[in-house]
Amino acid sequence: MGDVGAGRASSAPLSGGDAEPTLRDLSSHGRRVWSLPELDVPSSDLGLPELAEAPPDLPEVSEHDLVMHVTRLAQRNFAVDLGAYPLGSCTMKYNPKVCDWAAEHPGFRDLHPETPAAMAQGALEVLLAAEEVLCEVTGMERATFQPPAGAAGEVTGLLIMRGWHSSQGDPRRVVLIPDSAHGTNPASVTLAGYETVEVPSDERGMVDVAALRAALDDQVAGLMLTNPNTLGLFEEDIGEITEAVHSVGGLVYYDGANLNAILGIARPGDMGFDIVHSNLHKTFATPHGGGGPGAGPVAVRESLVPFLPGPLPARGADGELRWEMPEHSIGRVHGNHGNFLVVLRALTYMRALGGDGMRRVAERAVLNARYLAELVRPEFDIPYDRPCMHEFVASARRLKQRNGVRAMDVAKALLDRGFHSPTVYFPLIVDEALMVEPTETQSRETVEALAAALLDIAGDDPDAVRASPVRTPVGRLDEGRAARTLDINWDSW
Amino acid sequence: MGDVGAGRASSAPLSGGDAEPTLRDLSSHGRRVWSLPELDVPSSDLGLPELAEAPPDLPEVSEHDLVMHVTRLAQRNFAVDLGAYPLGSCTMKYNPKVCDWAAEHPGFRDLHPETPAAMAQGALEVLLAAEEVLCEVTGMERATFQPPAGAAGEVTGLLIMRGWHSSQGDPRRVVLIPDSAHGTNPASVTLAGYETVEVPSDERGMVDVAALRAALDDQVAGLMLTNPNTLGLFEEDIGEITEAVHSVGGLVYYDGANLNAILGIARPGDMGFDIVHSNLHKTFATPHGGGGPGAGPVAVRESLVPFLPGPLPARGADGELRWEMPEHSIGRVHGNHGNFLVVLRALTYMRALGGDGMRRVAERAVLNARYLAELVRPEFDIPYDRPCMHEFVASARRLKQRNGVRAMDVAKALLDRGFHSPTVYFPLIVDEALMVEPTETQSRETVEALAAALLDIAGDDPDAVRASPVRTPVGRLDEGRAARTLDINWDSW
Amino acid sequence: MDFTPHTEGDIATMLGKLGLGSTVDLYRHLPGQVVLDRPLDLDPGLAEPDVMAMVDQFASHNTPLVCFAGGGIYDHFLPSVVRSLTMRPEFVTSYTPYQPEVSQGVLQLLFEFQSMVASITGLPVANASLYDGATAVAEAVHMAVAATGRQAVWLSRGLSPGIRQAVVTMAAAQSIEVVEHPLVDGRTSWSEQTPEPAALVLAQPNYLGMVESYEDMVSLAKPMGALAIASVDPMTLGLLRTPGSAGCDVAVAEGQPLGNPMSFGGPVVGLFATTRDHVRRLPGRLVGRTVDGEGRPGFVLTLRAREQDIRRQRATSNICTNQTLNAIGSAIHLAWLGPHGLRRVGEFSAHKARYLAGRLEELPGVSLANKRGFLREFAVVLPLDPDEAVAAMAERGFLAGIPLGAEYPELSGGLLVAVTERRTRHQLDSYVDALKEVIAGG
Amino acid sequence: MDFTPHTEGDIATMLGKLGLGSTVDLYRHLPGQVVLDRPLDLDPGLAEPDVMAMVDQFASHNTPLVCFAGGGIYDHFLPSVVRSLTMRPEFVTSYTPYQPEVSQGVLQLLFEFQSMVASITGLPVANASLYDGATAVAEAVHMAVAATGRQAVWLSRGLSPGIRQAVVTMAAAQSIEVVEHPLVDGRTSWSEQTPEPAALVLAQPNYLGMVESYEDMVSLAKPMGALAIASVDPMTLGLLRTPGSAGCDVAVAEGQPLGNPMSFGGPVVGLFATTRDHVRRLPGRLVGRTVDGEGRPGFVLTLRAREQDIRRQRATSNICTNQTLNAIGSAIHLAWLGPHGLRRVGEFSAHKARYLAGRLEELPGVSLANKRGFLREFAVVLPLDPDEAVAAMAERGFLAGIPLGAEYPELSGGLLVAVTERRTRHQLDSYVDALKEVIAGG
Ligand SMILES: Cc1ncc(COP(=O)(O)O)c(C=O)c1O
Ligand SMILES: Cc1ncc(COP(=O)(O)O)c(C=O)c1O
Repeated sequence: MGDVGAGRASSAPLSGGDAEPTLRDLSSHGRRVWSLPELDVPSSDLGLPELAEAPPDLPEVSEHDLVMHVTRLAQRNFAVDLGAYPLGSCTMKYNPKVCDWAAEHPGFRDLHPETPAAMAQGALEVLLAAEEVLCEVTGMERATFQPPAGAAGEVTGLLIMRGWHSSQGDPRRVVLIPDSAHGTNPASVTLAGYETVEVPSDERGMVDVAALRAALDDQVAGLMLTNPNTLGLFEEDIGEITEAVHSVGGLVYYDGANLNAILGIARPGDMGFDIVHSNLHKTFATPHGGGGPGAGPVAVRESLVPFLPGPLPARGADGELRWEMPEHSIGRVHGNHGNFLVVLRALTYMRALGGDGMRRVAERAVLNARYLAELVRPEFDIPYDRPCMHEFVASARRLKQRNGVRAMDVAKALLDRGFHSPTVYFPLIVDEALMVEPTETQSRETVEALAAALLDIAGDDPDAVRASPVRTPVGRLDEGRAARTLDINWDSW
Repeated sequence: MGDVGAGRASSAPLSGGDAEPTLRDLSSHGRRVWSLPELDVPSSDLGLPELAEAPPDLPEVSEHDLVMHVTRLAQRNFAVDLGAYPLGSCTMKYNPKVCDWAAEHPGFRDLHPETPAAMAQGALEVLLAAEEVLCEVTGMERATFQPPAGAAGEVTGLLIMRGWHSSQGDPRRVVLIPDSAHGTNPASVTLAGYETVEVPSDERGMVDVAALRAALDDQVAGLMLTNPNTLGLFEEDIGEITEAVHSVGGLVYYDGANLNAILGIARPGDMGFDIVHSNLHKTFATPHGGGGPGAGPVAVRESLVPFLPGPLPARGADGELRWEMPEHSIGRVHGNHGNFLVVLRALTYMRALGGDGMRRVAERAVLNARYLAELVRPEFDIPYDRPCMHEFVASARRLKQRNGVRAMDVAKALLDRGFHSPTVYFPLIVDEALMVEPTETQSRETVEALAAALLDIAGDDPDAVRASPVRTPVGRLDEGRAARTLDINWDSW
Repeated sequence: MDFTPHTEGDIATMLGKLGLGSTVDLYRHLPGQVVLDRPLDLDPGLAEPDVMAMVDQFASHNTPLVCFAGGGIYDHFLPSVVRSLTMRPEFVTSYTPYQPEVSQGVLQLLFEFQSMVASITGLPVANASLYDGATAVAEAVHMAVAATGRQAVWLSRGLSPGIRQAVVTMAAAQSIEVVEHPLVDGRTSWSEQTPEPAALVLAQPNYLGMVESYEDMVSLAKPMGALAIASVDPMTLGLLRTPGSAGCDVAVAEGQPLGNPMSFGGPVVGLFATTRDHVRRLPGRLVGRTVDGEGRPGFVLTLRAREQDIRRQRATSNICTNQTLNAIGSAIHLAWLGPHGLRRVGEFSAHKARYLAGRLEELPGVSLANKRGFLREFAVVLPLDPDEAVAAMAERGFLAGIPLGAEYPELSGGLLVAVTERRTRHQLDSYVDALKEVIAGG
Repeated sequence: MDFTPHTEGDIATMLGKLGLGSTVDLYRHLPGQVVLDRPLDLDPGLAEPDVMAMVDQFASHNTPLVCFAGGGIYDHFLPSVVRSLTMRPEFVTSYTPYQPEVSQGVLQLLFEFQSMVASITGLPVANASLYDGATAVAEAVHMAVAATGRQAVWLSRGLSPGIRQAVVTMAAAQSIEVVEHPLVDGRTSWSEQTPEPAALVLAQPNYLGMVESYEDMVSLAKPMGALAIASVDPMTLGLLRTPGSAGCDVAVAEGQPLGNPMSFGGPVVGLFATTRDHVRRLPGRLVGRTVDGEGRPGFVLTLRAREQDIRRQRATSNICTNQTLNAIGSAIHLAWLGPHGLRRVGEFSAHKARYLAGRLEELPGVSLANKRGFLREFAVVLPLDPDEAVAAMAERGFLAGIPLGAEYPELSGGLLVAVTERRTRHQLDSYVDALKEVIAGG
């Protein structure tokens, strides 16, 4: 009984079917859902120059139609709650339901951000408590939770870098990043007004220390690094790297996307990093929400604390928490206090795990990845073949050579087998890359089922693989046509 | 765009796929979800004779596995939130989300039933408020909310009947029910210690008044009747019927399953009924929960109030509510106060609708049914062809004659077209019955799409129809084998 | 609020097709004298914000209390994952799985529920739920009567008053004789009586919280050919022998503590399990596993011929709509607990109950009705009227327990106190302090 | 709590396959000096009940207040259906729809979001969300700089301090010159400046609640070849002309009031819409409709070449994870509102704001900063320190508003008061009474 492997969505909910109409298609003039009490004050003439004659053209549907529409759409979406989601670099682990409960707590959900600190002590306590955990885990001094995502954290960190260099009377021009870096890194460098210089990886898949040294000079504001890097490998020369950057007066930025691998095992601060962002929506299990919201808090070592965005919560002599602006703050980087409810979820998770729980997470994330890599080795190359951490990057190049099956085909064929696909074609330095991150919340059985599916695809009829997916609500979509026709609005434009 | 008609689940989520393992299959010794704080009192030796050596054999799974399992199962289930569910006699209307919110209100959800009335005034107020609405809608004096479903309401009503006759020194033996009655009616009659005598329907599909008169004598405790009846027809002789039963000293019981049709239009009390149950999970939009919980409150006219189950909430001189036992109460019929949270949902719905809203519900439920009946007429007979109320019973007999397609085949073919099926083979007096109840929350477009699907099935290749469903997670299941092998427990037994 | 989607245009189109002039015409065939000639005397409908304000207001009239009441409904910890999964709209807004092909979710969960209920009761045949614990006992008695053809039943007075009432009400209508057997030292004292009963029924632990001897009941029932029925507390089943292994023929339970909030007592759920002998007499729904035409496994409602819609007045029960969603909640909660969680909840509750009982005994004038032999619930005898004590404790934030005097005159100062694993030591100590105050003041 | 499923047996099997002796060996290739030689200095993990108790306790340290604060985040009514649909686990626990075949749910809702944002802004090209209203303005400025090649921007001082700060921070790093234009009588007074700007930016209504003239901005911007950017309040878009119809090139908004609770200010969502000219310069994700091999319609992320993962340092923005779930909430809420609901919310809020403003004016020493021209938010000048007033009002249960003095020294006694349709007349009157008391007492 039970011919679906564990951790694998039955493909049933996602197999071929009819299209769902849009809300526009469902709309009929005069239908309504909205429901508001009658006006209980005298109405006055609004008489303003910019008033519109008629309200905008929005759909008019009934509540039942709205519910059916969205529920049907929900069922056309894969999710962590449905099956394994080994999307590398994204840490698609289980998002505990108790954290959902926390984020719906009316005491926080209905709190206005301009509530005076005295009336929002609980919210400030949450921020401070989460900060304490984050600083202990990263080996940093203080942190801001304002950045609403990792990329926003990167810019924030780079602005702190800029602030610090400026304060030294030595503004600099260049930020170094490895060629394996995530795309947000160089994009953030540009936004922060710096120039990107790429550092090549060596044959081990790590930063080429010699090349790094060669690139270092007094125009280098800093280096951005992910560790474990995007190949899932721990940068073994990390001590030498951070020292080298420091020796020319640069700072080292830790892109925390892969922090999950080393929770309680090693800390960026101890490796010599100065500025650390982490993605609460990865390491700390806050859900990804179909693409957000996340949170990208930035933690820094003591010397950089005065440059943090603010305000930050601080405990006064009377024990009350208040907002304080760091001395040389780069200012606010969010309109309010960041994605607060995401932080609350993360704190809930952090406290549920505790110190030993964190270490357990890291160990098992690594164990799952290492085990999976071992299992798929018969059919997939692992170009930078060293002990991986929480994820590994395989290459479909053998399949491609053998019968033209590419990484994207493997990804689509996995969808038909009830799994989400790994990240494909990233990092750019691996040919036909499949970046696989099982996470620690998948069971041994699920990891084995995932391996079996990958091996099965490798042995499958190449035409069938290239024609996949066939059990999803739609088949492969014509992306070229999408970009040409730009049908991005249900009204023609 | 949008080639699925409105109100119709994309068949995608329900089309063929793999089986979901059972929790037993997913279990692995040593896995766990449960999470409890450490014991904070001294532990003592429990030393009892009946202690077990080991706990029972239950599955051991992780929280993520549990979530994936149940979520995948949820997606293998049709629901009102997914599409039209025209299951006759069941009133599968939209269940408003605001009522879900109400039923999760901690002020009620976490309330123990033995809370003294003084500390549970809100709960008593809810019961009394719902009672007031129910009595106004049915034309009755008072009501009990203890019965947890319609069938329980029936037994309750019959015990009240018995109590009343006994109090007259005239216990009686027989309860009459029409041959079109729902199965719970005769089953309840037996449980209440009465004998069932069936009254035939006439050629109009209504109670045959002459036959009824012939069956009436001094052993008849009463008559149970649904109005509109299970054919969806209003019993036009209702005045004569209730008068005739009363004339031999009997009481008339209203099975309120079909109350939705006449909300605010006509009231059982005004028709001469003495005892009325209603199904909150039908008329008052509380969700059906995959088969329950429902609620089957029983309302009675003034003379029967002393026999109601108790306690009932009553307002004291000080304005406080307390529990009071009716004088000749038949006692409690539920361990506590009935399905309280279901009542709370219903009250929320009742108040959201108000008086005019109720009438609107009835009118539009009838309009939808009448319109749908008209649209399917080209292919389906309507054997008792009179203006229907909120539902109608069609017959697939023409199809059966033409090419052997039966009502059940039509039902299954509808599943493939994204709709739930009507009730089939009920009432028993219609050959190849399809009992169709669109409800008022389906739009005209959905009703038309449903009609189109039914007509399409009638014109489809009969072999294809008989082979359906093919787009569901499983095909037609072997019920005979299920009854023979009795595989009802994952352990062999 | 208005949940109908009809626009004026829709109505006109539809009426037009029907040849009607207005919606009133839909009812023109109704006899005039039954048509209501006025609008319903109800307030106009509320908008959603006002509906929510109404519910908030009603709720604010309840006083939240720390719960020490039990008697069948217990304040155990309800994990967030259990509630959020149970409340999936696909379960909440579906109905009885009459069309199994699109109901595999509900069906498989009910199959899993049955299997786990079988496991914790030690009886292989469990149904897919009944209304509540009280009806479950009544249904069990009904089944025993059908199985034995006898018209009498023996009830332990250790069954809760609610359960006994349910049985008596049903029995009276069906001319079944009910004999109650007293408690001695808190445990049922069975004695031979005539006529021979269809069944003996006890509660385990009983209403006063005492663990009963299965042996006493079973050894009496078996030779007489009567069924032994146990009404068990599911949260003790990780600790106690299963009724099945102790020789009972039927086990029933109030399933509320498994996956369901207290809900002012409803909706809750009745569990029902029995031996293979009685499978065709089972009340309620039963789910079985089978295959489709292509051999794929699937689940269906089975042995449907027992049910009211087919068998009508000869059905084994009249049940139709039952408590499926609550049973789903129970199944998910059982999976959450697993064997060790279930045991742990039972153990911790018992340790906490004993701690509290020990501390209460130290209060002046307070004694335990029975010193030992209980798990997480016990009867304490107070030096003041328990109703007054409950009222005074409520002012101090506690739901102190259930006064016993009305139902058990022999325990006129008795208060039934339940302690679950949720109660912290701090709450237990505060309870003692508050009661001390109340006693001193009274 | 422990969310890992590994049993001891699993770990042994897996390590065995890897030829390792223990999990510590997984890290043995790490350089010794970076490996932490102690456990993390954190409390042990909590069980679920304790986790929930912790959250309850933090929450209890916040004081619930009736909200009259706005400034971008508003206390509008959030319908239950919107929240329950948005929180479907399939949306919550998925990620960016990189694999469109299994992401049609999120993709289609984002397409619908884009279409509705286009509708309410009157601009055809809307993206699939940005972080918040402030970043949205910064991104718009960034886009204008790219479009015009100019390194200056003019901001109205009617933009909120938070928005201006976001632009200034970004501009400083990129050497873009920012010129602020003052408010006169509560409205922006534009004046010619050099160098020519890439864009003019105003808020509609502005931070003080005043409705601005689009014409003033657009007529100045167009001849200069600068973009006209409006930062709008979505809940006024049922009432006011769309920025598109008024000639603006870009409209951005803080989308919180659409479908999102106040959440202490986050997560919220930024809306961004522009003309067809700028589609290839758009920041953020964009969803387009296309077909699969069989001609079935479907949705994909499109114009991906703008994005950071492809274009890296030359991307139009660095945004990756954004606010998709909040955008989904906005889409569902917009569908709930429809054209008439959106208008009604705007109208009712405005009527209530004007009623309150009228009553406040009657209080001794209180005046309105601007007597007319506002909708649901207005600045009132108090005869006492607004910070003190806010503190005193909080003791009376009100979040009275946002003190303006720090950001607008010209309004040193100013308090920004927002009124949504949720506020009842009773609450408005009580607010007035409380403020009267505070003024009298101060
Ligand atoms: C290595 C790496 N760096 C940075 C980011 C950017 O984080 P975010 O998506 O939260 O902006 C990601 C996210 O995918 C990443 O994988
Ligand atoms: C006509 C009729 N009577 C009675 C009932 C029994 O109601 P319940 O299922 O709530 O017990 C039903 C339910 O299906 C019904 O349709």
